[in-house]
Amino acid sequence: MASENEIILLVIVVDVNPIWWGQQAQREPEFTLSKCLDAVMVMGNSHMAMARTNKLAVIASHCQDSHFLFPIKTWNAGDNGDDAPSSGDGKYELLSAANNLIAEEIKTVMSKTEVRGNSTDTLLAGSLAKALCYIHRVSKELEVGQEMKSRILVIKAAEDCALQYMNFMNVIFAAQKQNILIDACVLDSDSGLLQQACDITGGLYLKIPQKLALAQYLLWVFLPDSDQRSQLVLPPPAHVDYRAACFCHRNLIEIGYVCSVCLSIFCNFSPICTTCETAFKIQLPQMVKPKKKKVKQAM
Amino acid sequence: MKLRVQLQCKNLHEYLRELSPEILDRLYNHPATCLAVYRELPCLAKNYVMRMLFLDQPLPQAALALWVKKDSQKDHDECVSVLAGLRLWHSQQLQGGLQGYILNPVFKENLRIALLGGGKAWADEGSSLGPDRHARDIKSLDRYAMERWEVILQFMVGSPSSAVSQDLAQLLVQAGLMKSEAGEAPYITSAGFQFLLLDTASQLWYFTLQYLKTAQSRGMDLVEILSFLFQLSFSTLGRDYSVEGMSESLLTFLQHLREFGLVFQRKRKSRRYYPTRLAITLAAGVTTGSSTSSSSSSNLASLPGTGDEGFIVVETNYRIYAYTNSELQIALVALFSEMLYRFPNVVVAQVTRESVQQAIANGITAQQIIHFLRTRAHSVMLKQTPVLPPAITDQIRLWELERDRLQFTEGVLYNQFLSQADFEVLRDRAQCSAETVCYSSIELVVLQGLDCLVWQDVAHRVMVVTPQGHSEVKRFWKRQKSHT
Amino acid sequence: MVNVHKGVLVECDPAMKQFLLYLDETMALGKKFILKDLDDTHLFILVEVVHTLQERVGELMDQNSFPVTQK
Amino acid sequence: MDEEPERAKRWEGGYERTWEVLKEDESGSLKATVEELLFQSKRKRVIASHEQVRLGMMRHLYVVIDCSRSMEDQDLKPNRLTCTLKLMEAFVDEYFDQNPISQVGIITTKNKRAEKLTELTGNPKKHITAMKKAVDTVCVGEPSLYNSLNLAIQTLKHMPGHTSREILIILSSLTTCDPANIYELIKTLKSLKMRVSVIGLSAEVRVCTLLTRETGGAYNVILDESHFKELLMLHVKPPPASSSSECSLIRMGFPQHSIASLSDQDAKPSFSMAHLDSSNGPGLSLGGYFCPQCHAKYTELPVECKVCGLTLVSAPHLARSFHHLFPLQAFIESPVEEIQGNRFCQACQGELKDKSAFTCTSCHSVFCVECDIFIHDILHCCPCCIHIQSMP
Repeated sequence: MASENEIILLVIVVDVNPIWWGQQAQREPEFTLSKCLDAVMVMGNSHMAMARTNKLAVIASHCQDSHFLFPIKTWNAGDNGDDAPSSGDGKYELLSAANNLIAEEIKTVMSKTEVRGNSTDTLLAGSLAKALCYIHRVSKELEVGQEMKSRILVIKAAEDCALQYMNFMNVIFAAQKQNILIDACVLDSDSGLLQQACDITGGLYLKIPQKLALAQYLLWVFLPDSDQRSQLVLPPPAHVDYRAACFCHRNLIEIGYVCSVCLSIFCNFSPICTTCETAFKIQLPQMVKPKKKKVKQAM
Repeated sequence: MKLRVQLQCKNLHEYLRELSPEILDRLYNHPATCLAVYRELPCLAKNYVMRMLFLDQPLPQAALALWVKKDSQKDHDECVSVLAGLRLWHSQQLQGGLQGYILNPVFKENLRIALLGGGKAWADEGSSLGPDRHARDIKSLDRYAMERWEVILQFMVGSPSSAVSQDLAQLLVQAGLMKSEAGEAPYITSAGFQFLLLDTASQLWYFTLQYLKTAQSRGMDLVEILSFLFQLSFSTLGRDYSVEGMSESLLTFLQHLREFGLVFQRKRKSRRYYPTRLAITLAAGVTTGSSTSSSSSSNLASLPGTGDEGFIVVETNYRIYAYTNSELQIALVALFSEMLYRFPNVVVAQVTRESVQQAIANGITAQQIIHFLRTRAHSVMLKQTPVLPPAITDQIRLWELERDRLQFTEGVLYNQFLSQADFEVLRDRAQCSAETVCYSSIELVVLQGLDCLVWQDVAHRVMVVTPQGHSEVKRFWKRQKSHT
Repeated sequence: MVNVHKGVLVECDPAMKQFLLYLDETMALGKKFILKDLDDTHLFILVEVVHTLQERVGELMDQNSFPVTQK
Repeated sequence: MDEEPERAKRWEGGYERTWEVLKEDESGSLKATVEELLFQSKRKRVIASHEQVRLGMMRHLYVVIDCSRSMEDQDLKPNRLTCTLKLMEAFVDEYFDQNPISQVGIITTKNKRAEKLTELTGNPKKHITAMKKAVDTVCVGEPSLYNSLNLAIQTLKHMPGHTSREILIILSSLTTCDPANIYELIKTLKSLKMRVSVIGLSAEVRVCTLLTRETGGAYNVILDESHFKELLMLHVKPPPASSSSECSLIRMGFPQHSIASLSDQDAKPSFSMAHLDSSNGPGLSLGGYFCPQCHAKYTELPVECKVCGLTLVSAPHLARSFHHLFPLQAFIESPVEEIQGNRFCQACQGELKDKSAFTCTSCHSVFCVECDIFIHDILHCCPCCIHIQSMP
């Protein structure tokens, strides 16, 4: 049984890109953003119900901003006596307080944030970065003798944003360094970035075949923490595409040329690096090197 | 022939498992109990419950077994037995003759309510009464709870200044923590000493268990008060609740809780009450309940604001520095150590062989002393691993072992058998072995009673059986001899 | 013929057993109390001496201990 | 004896200042100064973000470890050698974490000779096992600076010109036994553009000063174990590339990992090329990375293909070093009182409790001290700029 000193922090990052969800509502009127958030709340409640020490945070990832839905800055467990009348039903008070807050906040986010442009890509990297900062802070605030395990669950709807690549990678490596798992539950199209994130940090990646059953997928696959995952049979690791995209045409390539100065990747040889403007020395075919090495070793 | 009585503190599961199925089923009628029971399940079982929470059909057992990897099969079996033991899972025949499991429908319904809402509210909120003019803040509630609880502990150590109600004193006696001889004031027992050294959360839970034991004899409904207790433990600190709609026996119970410091009620007839931190941490004691083991250092069990924050520093030179001015805590430290100096905010004591032996003679175990020191260790101590210097913990254990170098078992010795065959026949009878199962069922009943072999030496044909089994073995032997 | 004795089975370490044998031999408790010497770690003794025996062991341990702390 | 309090011994001087730092405030409390000290120690970090300097991202580094008699000194616990090797393990791990496409080799020197402990490779496991074994080496004789440098040059001079060629010497002895004129060798090093850095464990030595100055390296002498670690970790960051170093486009392969186990019925286990040279280890495996040029199989990346010589990496390997190339600008520190609006950190949502807050220069978001350090040391990107950057 989990010891009382172990805190499990789950940060759920929900993609709330209004354009994507708007299109989704037209495609599939039975699965809307509010359905998705219901599923998230079920997941969050289940997580918090599991143990007294479990903690939860929910971040909404909008197309220009990421917003903490729970806990918000001014919220403090215990002092919601006046402003949050409980739902008046049989729900555990702490859970209903959290759910009310999430519902309240998402309304504010969706109504206040204006949508500029019509990009359907969401800035997950920013939300993940904030999630990492939040986890970092919580881990600093622990009492002596307490330990914390944290993981991030991304619920992803919209497309990947190719421009984010570098930031996304930075976030992934930071998570890996801090031993934070990144799980991804993908609603629509596969995301190469998240596949890499899950593979590198040891999290689970799942593209769900049926959106309507989101809550059930979350409970089955993503609720168990890392200890129980080692015991349970879960979906096999996704096939991760580690091919690089060249900087010039964004094609996926198997063999490419890398600038020795800035590590930019190109699909064709060019005399000048377009990123750092270095002029290259034309090199002889590099077959010479390994041969020499072999000879030396033989001697 | 154990000379000491170890304080037995069951955890929630052990307690629930002893209840009858009907009571269990009725218990699951309240979301709070479901949530409390759920929290205490093994982690894997929690996930099983979650997976089945929204399923309406039973799942075949074979499918369930595939949920876990092969090498964790043992954990799986354990989970299944826990879930079945608590009647959370019902096994059901599937179409096609397969055996399947389904979640207890009442439990499922109520856990869903606890998680997702619906159903009717647990308790009337104080809000229906309008704002309280004498509202209490969390700090004063903490202070109140701590005062009340300390009074009980003070009473136990016989401090003259503290008095408790007749009811409570009687309860302490019934719980075996105190003894009273006709007309005299009750005095503490060895179980009581052990009780004092537990951390507050475990104390509470132990006490609650004892209370529940006697509840039925007081004409209270076990299910009702248990549900109320769990409901209390899931309520919000600093919030008022109304007594509206509570039954007469529940109101009596509330008065008891008020005396323990679990709830605050301004006046006996007041229509509202505030749960205190003690009530809310009750569930924490549920986990640490069975743990006299040192593994659960349960930092969280030390309730902030209830004087349970760490205050003890133990040094390798056997000195204890207790930064407290609570008479009670000092008395507790003095149970197993010699006082050296006393200052306004700190006492210095020393653990010696004599003082520990004295404590052990009082019925306190080394484990309990170590647990006491650990759970009350100063935050400076908590930073090091292990928290207590191993030299001290080892020595305390060694001092205890000193007294345990002899182990006595009462028994009856059989020797001078004439043949090896005779010896073996008798020994096999005394030993309840698996082979006996193949005998006829009538004989099986007889044989089961003969699990009484204490010791044997085949080479010298000597065996020792328990006194209880002796007459049975003797009779068997007489019968055996008359046959041959 | 099978012989039957009532008593107490004592389990202890070999060193302790030697001490018990010594007590028995020197009649330290006023009488012989060992009914049967079973093996290195087991003895079978009279019921009534159990308490005195424990006291004696306690005394022995007291003699063999020295204060680990200084005041 | 002359009892003059002010004429304390010189070596006592260092201790006096420790309490002079603490100053009482009006009420006689030390709290304020102690908090200030704590705050300063929090803030302390190496601010050395170079401004768009070209860095040598592909590094070939030889670490020379002195194994002479003097390594048995016990001023570092338990002795110099064990301590050095322990720190080196951490160094190797960190080095490959930060420089994924670089290589390291280890040379030991004792008894006037130099020996290769490990060849130049990009596999951290090899180095770490070799160093674990090396803990039991007997430290004898004198080191030889000349021989070790010479050994390193033999390999490094064949490395392509676009890579950064470095030697790091951990020198414990104050003497060296050289078979020829070391100044000649220093000239050779200089002409080959090899950078030599030295970490001294005992005291500064003239020849090392010269060596490092001529080749553009750094020379430091350690104070204690934590300082040693700090100095070692300074070499984890890629050094600025010398302006004259060549630049070129390097051909690299980005192999895909194929699992080919469950889906493919007739998948056969095959040997990985990486296991050819090591006699032990599991030879057969199902999945692996296949060289896009010659289809040789490898189980780990990065690696240089043994058949066709193509460098095989995965895209994240390259991405790992991006933050060296595009470092995050330092945030501006300002007193917390000057912050308008609500005082919450934009990243962690915590209240700004310390007396300083930090503002990002490009997006003007405000962060707390903890987040500032976290963002610069680990995250390497501003959580708020991400949102603005990618706006079209």
